[in-house]
Amino acid sequence: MPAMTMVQALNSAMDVMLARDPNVVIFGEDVGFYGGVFRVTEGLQKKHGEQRVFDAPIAEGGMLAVAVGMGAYGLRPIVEIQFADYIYPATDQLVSEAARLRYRSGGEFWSPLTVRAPCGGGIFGGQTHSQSVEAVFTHVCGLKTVIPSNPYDAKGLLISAIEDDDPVVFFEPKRLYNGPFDGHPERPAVPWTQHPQSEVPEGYYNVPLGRAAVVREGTAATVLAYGTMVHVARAAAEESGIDAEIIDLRTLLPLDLDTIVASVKKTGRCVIAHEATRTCGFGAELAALVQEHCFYHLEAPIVRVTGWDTPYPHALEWEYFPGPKRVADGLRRVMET
Amino acid sequence: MPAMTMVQALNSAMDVMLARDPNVVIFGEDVGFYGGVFRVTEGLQKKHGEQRVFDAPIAEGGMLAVAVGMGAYGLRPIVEIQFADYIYPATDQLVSEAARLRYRSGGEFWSPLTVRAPCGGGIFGGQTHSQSVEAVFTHVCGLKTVIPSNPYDAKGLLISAIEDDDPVVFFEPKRLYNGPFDGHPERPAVPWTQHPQSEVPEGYYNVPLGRAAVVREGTAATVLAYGTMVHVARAAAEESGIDAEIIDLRTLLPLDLDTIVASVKKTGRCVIAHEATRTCGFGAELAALVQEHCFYHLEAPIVRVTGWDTPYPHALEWEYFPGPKRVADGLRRVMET
Amino acid sequence: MDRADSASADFKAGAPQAPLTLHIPPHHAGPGERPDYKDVPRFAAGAVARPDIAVPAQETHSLAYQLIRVLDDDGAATGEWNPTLDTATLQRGLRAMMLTRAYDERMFRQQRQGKISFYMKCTGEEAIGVGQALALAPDDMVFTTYRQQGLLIARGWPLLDMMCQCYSNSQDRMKGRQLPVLYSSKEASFFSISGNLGTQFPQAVGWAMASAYKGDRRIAAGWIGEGSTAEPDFHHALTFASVYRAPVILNVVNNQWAISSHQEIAGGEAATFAARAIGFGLACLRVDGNDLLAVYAATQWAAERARHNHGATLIELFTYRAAPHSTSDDPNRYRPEDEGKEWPLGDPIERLSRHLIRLGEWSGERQAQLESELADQVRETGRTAESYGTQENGPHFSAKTMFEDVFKETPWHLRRQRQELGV
Amino acid sequence: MDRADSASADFKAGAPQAPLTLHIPPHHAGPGERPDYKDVPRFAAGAVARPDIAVPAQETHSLAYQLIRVLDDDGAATGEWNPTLDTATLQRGLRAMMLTRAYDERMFRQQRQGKISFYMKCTGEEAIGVGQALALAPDDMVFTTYRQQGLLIARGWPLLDMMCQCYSNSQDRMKGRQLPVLYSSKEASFFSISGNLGTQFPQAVGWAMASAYKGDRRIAAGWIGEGSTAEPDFHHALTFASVYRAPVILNVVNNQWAISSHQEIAGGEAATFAARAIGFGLACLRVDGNDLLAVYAATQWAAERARHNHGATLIELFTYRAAPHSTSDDPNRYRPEDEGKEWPLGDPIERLSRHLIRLGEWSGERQAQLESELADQVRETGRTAESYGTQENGPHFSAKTMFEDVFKETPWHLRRQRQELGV
Ligand SMILES: Cc1ncc(C[n+]2csc(CCOP(=O)(O)OP(=O)(O)O)c2C)c(N)n1
Ligand SMILES: Cc1ncc(C[n+]2csc(CCOP(=O)(O)OP(=O)(O)O)c2C)c(N)n1
Ligand SMILES: [Mg+2]
Ligand SMILES: [Mg+2]
Repeated sequence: MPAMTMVQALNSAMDVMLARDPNVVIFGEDVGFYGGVFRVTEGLQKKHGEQRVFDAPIAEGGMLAVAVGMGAYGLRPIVEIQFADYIYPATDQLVSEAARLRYRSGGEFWSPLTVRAPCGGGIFGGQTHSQSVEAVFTHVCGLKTVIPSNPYDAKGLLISAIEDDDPVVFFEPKRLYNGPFDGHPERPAVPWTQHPQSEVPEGYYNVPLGRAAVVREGTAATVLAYGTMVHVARAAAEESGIDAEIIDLRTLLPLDLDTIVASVKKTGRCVIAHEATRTCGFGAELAALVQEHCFYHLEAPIVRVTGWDTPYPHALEWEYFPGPKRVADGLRRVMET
Repeated sequence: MPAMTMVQALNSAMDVMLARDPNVVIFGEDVGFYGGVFRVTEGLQKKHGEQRVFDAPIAEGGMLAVAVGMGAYGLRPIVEIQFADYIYPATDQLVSEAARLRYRSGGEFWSPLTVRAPCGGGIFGGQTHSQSVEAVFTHVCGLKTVIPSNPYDAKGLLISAIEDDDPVVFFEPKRLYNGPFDGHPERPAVPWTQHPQSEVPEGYYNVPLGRAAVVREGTAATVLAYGTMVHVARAAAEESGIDAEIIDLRTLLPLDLDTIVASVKKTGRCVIAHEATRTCGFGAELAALVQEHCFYHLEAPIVRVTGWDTPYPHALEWEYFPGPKRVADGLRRVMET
Repeated sequence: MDRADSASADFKAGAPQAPLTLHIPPHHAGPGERPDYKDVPRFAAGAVARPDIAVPAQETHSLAYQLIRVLDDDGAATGEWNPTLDTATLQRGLRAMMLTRAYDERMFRQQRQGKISFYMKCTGEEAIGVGQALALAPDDMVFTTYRQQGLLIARGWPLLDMMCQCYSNSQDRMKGRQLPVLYSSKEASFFSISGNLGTQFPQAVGWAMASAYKGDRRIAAGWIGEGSTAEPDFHHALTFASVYRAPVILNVVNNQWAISSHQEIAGGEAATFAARAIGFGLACLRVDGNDLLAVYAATQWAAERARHNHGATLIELFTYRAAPHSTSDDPNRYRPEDEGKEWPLGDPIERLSRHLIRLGEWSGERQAQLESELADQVRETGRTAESYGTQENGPHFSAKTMFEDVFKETPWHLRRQRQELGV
Repeated sequence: MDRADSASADFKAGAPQAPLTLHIPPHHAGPGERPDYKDVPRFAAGAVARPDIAVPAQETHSLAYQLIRVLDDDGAATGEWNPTLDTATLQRGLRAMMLTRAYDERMFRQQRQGKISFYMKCTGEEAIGVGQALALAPDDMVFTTYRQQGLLIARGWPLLDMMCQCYSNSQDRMKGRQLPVLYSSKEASFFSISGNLGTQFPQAVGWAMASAYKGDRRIAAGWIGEGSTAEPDFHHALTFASVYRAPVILNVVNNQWAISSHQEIAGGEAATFAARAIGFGLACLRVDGNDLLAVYAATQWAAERARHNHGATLIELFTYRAAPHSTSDDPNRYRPEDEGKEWPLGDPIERLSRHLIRLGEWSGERQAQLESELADQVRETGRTAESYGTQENGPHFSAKTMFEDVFKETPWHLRRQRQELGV
C-alpha cells in the first residue's frame, strides 16, 4: 500500500468516487484548473473533465444553493469551501435548506452533498484562516459533521460522506494536510510517511460515519479529541507520563457515545480537547453527555482544554493553540483527585 | 407605574433611547410605517421621523453590514430581524465583522449595534417561525446574547444593549410578547397585567447585562432557564411540588456563573431547560460549567430538558415544546438520587 | 508627504455648499390617501416587439423598461407576443385561475374559522402560476414561492392533497411538519417550498445546471418576490446562471408589496427588477402579470430559449397583491383600501374571460355556472379533506414521526429522544 | 384536468433536437500558451465623453462598455476626462506609486526570508490606490481590500506603522492579531481591512448613510475585487446604495484574476462589472486602472456626484494583477509567464513618468534617482521596523493582550482563561 499524505488521500477519495459515480461533481474556488489552494483536487479536472470538476464564483452561499438544487436533481455534489472561516456566507443554505429539506418535504427531497473545508490553525493564518467552526454545525439537526485525523481515515470517511444521502460537513485539519503535528512547532516537521495511518489503499474502501477510534489505550484518564488534537493528545500522554486512553471521535455527529462512555467508565476521568473556542464548543456537548452517562463513575470534574474565547491571533498563535503542555496540564488536573 | 406588555416595554425602550441619543437609528423589514409585524416599533417612525426609523430591503446580511458601517461612523443602530429563523443570512457580517472588529483593529473600531429578533415557538409558526438560535451566537467570541422573560427586564435589558459598545444579539420570546406563557396551551391566555413584572417605568432605567435573577427560591434543585422557559419552569415547580430554585439567566453571554454556582452548591441538583435543539445547545455549556464548578456538590446527573434535535414541527408543536410536564419529569429525575 | 497634502485641490474646488442628506424612500400611498399608480407602466397591448428566441441577451435589454401585453381592455389579443392558444387551452387556463381563486377563498376562511393556523392567497396573481404552468413542460422543475399555488393547480395536482397539507392532517404527505401552503410534490416536479425567502432561486439554477450536465431536456424555473430580490440568493442565481448559462427561467413576481413595504424599498425606485438582468448579460422580459396570454408568451419564449441552450431569462411579472400578505396581515394599516380595485392592469380572470367571450367561446352565464361548479368542487373536496382532520383538532400524526426524516436513518440520539418522549 | 394535458402544444412544437449542455467557462490562457487579451477593451485616450456630475444615472450606463483613458501611449493627456493636475500633484502621485512598489518589493522579500508570515503586492495596480487617494478628501472614509496599500501610502500614512503591522511586532497597533497587510487606521480614515472578502463593500454604504443622516460632508468609498463581486456583500452594497442614495463610491478592481480563476468565472464573460450598476439605477464608469489621470478623474467625478447628493457611482477599474495573488501563490501554474509584461494597458508608473517627462517636468535621471532614494527610505524604515521585532523572532505583544479587545471590558470568563494560561 502506498504512503499518502492527507492531501493525497483526500484527492484519491474524490478520484475514486468520480470514477465510480457519474453523479459526483466537484466545484469550488480554484478547485478546477489550479487544483485547489491546498492542492486537494489537483489533477482531477484534467483527468475527469471540466464538466465534473470546475471553478466556482467566489460565493460560498451560491455554491451551497446550487449544490442543493443539484442534489434535488440527483447529483452528489462535493463543494470545497476554501477555508472553514469562509463558510459563514453559506450558513443559510446549509442550515435552512440542505439540513431541513428531507424533513420538510416529508422525505421527497434530500441533499446528498458533501461540504469540504480546511479547518484549524497552526499555519500562522491569523483569525480568518484558522477557525474551527464545527460546533456551529453540530447544533444543526440534519447535518452530519466529520473531522479526520490521518490519511487513512480521511479517505475512508470522505468516501462515506460522498456516498451518504444526508448533507455532510467535512472539516480537514489543514495543519495535518502534509504531515502529522503533535503541537510542537519548534520541532522539525515530520512527513506522513512515518505514520502507520499513511498506508492508504489506492482503490475504494470506506470508514463508516459515526464510529470513533481508540487510538491509544490507557487506564488513567480518557481524552476525547478529533483532528489535530488527536496528535497533540498523544504527545501530551507521552510527555506527562499519564496513561491516557485517547479517543479520536472522527465523526462528531452522529457521535459514537458508546465508545466514549465505555472508556470513561473504565478510567473515571475525562479530558476534552479541541482547538475551537471553548464556550458552546463541541466540548460542551461532550462534557454534558459524559456527566450524564458516566456521573457515577467520574472521579474528577471533566476538564476542557480548548482554544481561548478570542479570535485566533496571528502572532500569538502558539499561545492560543492548545498544545501538549496544556493538554498535559489538563490530564494532571483530572488526576489530582 | 403603568402595566406594559413585553411589546410595549420594548417599544418604550426604543422610544426612550431615540429621544436620549440622536445616534440611535432603527431599521428592519416592515419596522417603519407599519411598526413591525409584531408591532414592536409601532408609532416610532411617526414620532421620531423617517430618518431614524425606517424600512429596509429584505436582506438581513445587508442590514447587518450597513449597521457595522454605521457603527464605525458613530451611530448606534438597532436592527430588527423579523424572525430569529431569518438571521442566518446575516451570520457572516455578525460573526466575521461585528464580533471581530474591535479585536482585529486593536480597538480602533467597534460595533455598538443591537440586533433584535423574535425567537421561540408556541404560535404554530412551523420550523421557520419558531427557532431558538442563541447557541449559534454564544459560541462566537465578541458577541453578547440576551433573552428577557418579562416586560420589566425586556425594557431594562434592551436599553443596556443599546447603550453597550459591543454588539448585542437580543432575542425576544415571541410567545411572551403579549402575555406570560407557562406551557399550557390548553388554558386560557393570561395578559401581562396580572404579572408583577409588567410594572414598567415609562422613562429611562436599565437592567445590567450579565446578571441573572433568582425568580423562585428553592432548596430541592436548581433550574436554569431563560425566556419562555422561565415561566414553564415555575409551572413545573408548582405542579411537581418540588421546591425548585429557578434562575432566569437573562444574559447568556456574559453569563452570571456565580449566581448559578451558588444555587447549585446549595441544592446539589440541576435541571437545564431551553427550547432550542439539545445537541450543542446553550444547555450543553451550562452543564459543562456546572459539572466543572459544582462537581463535588452534585448529587445527581444534570438533566437537560430541551427541544428535540429536529426542526420545529408545525402540527406537533406541543409534542416538541418542552412543557411543564417534561420539566417536572426532569426535576423528578434529578431528585431520584 | 504629510497627510494635509493629500487633500486634492480639485476636491476643495468641487466642494458643494449643501450638506449631505439621507434619502429614505417615502412610504407609498397610505391608508386614506388616493392610490398612487405612477409606477405602473402604460403600454398598449401589442406595442412591444418580440425578438427571436436566439437573439443575444443584449437585444432584450430594452424590454426591461417596457411591458409585454397581449390582451387589450376590450379583451382582444394583439401583437407579436400573441401566443394564439387554442380555445381548449384558454378555457383550461381560465378554469385553473378560477379554481385557484375559489380554493384561496375557502382556505382563507378556514383559517378565520380556526381550522388551519395560517394561509396565503395569490388573488390577482393567478395568471402567473397558471399561465406559466401552461407554457412549461409538466416535468420542468419548478422552484416557487408560497404564491404560485396556481401552478400546482394548473398542473392538475389534486386539491385534496393541497388541502390536507394545509390542515396538517393524516393525509398530509409532509406529515404535518410544514406551515400551510408550503407544498411539495416531486411527482408534479414541484420543489418543496421554503419558508426562508429567496433560497429556492439559486437552487433552481443548480437543478438546471444538473439537467444540462446530464444532457437532459428538462429545464428549471424559479420564482421570487420583488421584495426578496434584495436577498443574496437573487444575486447568486443571476451570477451562476450567467457564468454557466444554466437552462433556467428566473421569475420576479413584482406584486408591488412586500408585506407593508412598497417596491421602492426593494430597490424598485431607481430601476426595474427586469433590469437586474442587464448587469449579468442575461436576457430579460417585463410582462403584464395580469394578462395570461402575455405571461404564457413570455414564459414560452424563455423556455424555448433555455431549451435551445441560449441560457437563462429573467422575467419580471408586473402584478398586484390584491389580498393581504397572509392571514396574519392587515393591509388597511399601510395602503389605501381601494388600491386593488382600481389597479390599472385589471383582474386576470376577468380579462381572460372577456377575451373568450369576445372569441365567442364563453359567456357570462358559463362564467357564473363554472364559478358555482368550482365552488361546489372546492367545498366537496374540502369536506373530504376535513374528514381526514384539521389542524385545529390535530395533531393527526403520531409524535414518533417527529423524529423521522431528520436523517435518512434515524441515529441513536434521536431514537433516545423519542424514547424520552415515551413514543 | 390531468397532468398530461398541462404540457402545452407549443412546448412540443418548440422542442429542440439537441439535448441541453452545461457551459463551463474555459480556463483563460494557461501556462505555456500565448497570452489572450481579447477581453481587453481598446479605447483611445480621450475617446470617451465626460457627462456632467449631475446627470441621471441612466446617462452613464453606456460607459459600462467603454473605457475612460486620459494618457495615450506617448504620455500625452487628452480628452474631457483630463483632470489637468498641477505638476506637484502629478509628481506626488508618481512618488506615491513608486514608494508603494518599493515597499511591496521589500516586504515580499521579507516574507521569502521568513521574517513575516505572508504578504500581498499590488504591483501594476498602484495607480488605483494612489490616484483615488489624491481625488478623495483625506477624511473621506475608505473601506479597502488588501490591495489598496497605495491609498494608505498616498495619504501619507507612515510606512513604519505599516511595516510594524506586517511584522506583528511590539509597535503593531493591531497588537499582532492580524495577518500582514490587513491594516487599520482610524486617523487616516482607513477602515480595518477584513480577511473575509467583500464584507467591507456594504459597510462603506452604511458609513455613507450615517454621514448623510448626520448632514456631514464626508463621503465613503469601498473597494472589492472582481472575483469577490459574486459575494452577497456586493449585492447588498448596490441595493442599499440605490434605495437610500448613499454618498458612496463603489469600486470594483478588475485585475483579471481571482487567485487562479479568470474574470469569466466571476461573471465577466457575459457583461462587464461596471454594468452591474445598470440594474440598480446607479451611475457607472469604467476606467483604465493603469492610467493615474483617468483613475483620478473618474474618482473625482464620482466623489463630486456623491457630495452633491446625486448618489453612488460604481467604478470598474480595469487593470492587471502583475504580481502573484500572494506569497502563497504560484501564478505559473495557471497563466502564461509573460501575460503581465505584455499587458496592453502598460504599467502605471511608466505611463505617468512618461507623461511628466513629456511635460518637461521629469527625466529618466530623476526617475532613477527617486527610485534609489525611495529604496533607501524603505530600507531605512525597514531596519527601524525590524528593530521593534519581526514576526519570526519577536518581540511580540505579551500573551495577556490576546484576551483584550474581544469586548470593551474583559468579562470574567476571559479573565479566567487568561489566568489558566498563567499570564
Ligand atoms: C429570509 C427571510 N426574511 C424575512 C422573511 C419574512 N417575510 C415573509 S414574506 C415577506 C415579504 C416578501 O415579499 P415579496 O418577496 O415581495 O413576496 P410577496 O409576499 O409579495 O409575494 C417577509 C419579509 C422570511 N420569510 N424570510
Ligand atoms: C469569503 C471569502 N472567501 C474566500 C476567500 C479566499 N480568497 C482570498 S483572496 C481570493 C481571491 C479574490 O479575488 P478578487 O476578489 O478578484 O481580488 P484580488 O485578489 O484579485 O485583488 C480568495 C478566493 C476569502 N478570503 N474570503
Ligand atoms: Mg411582493
Ligand atoms: Mg481580482
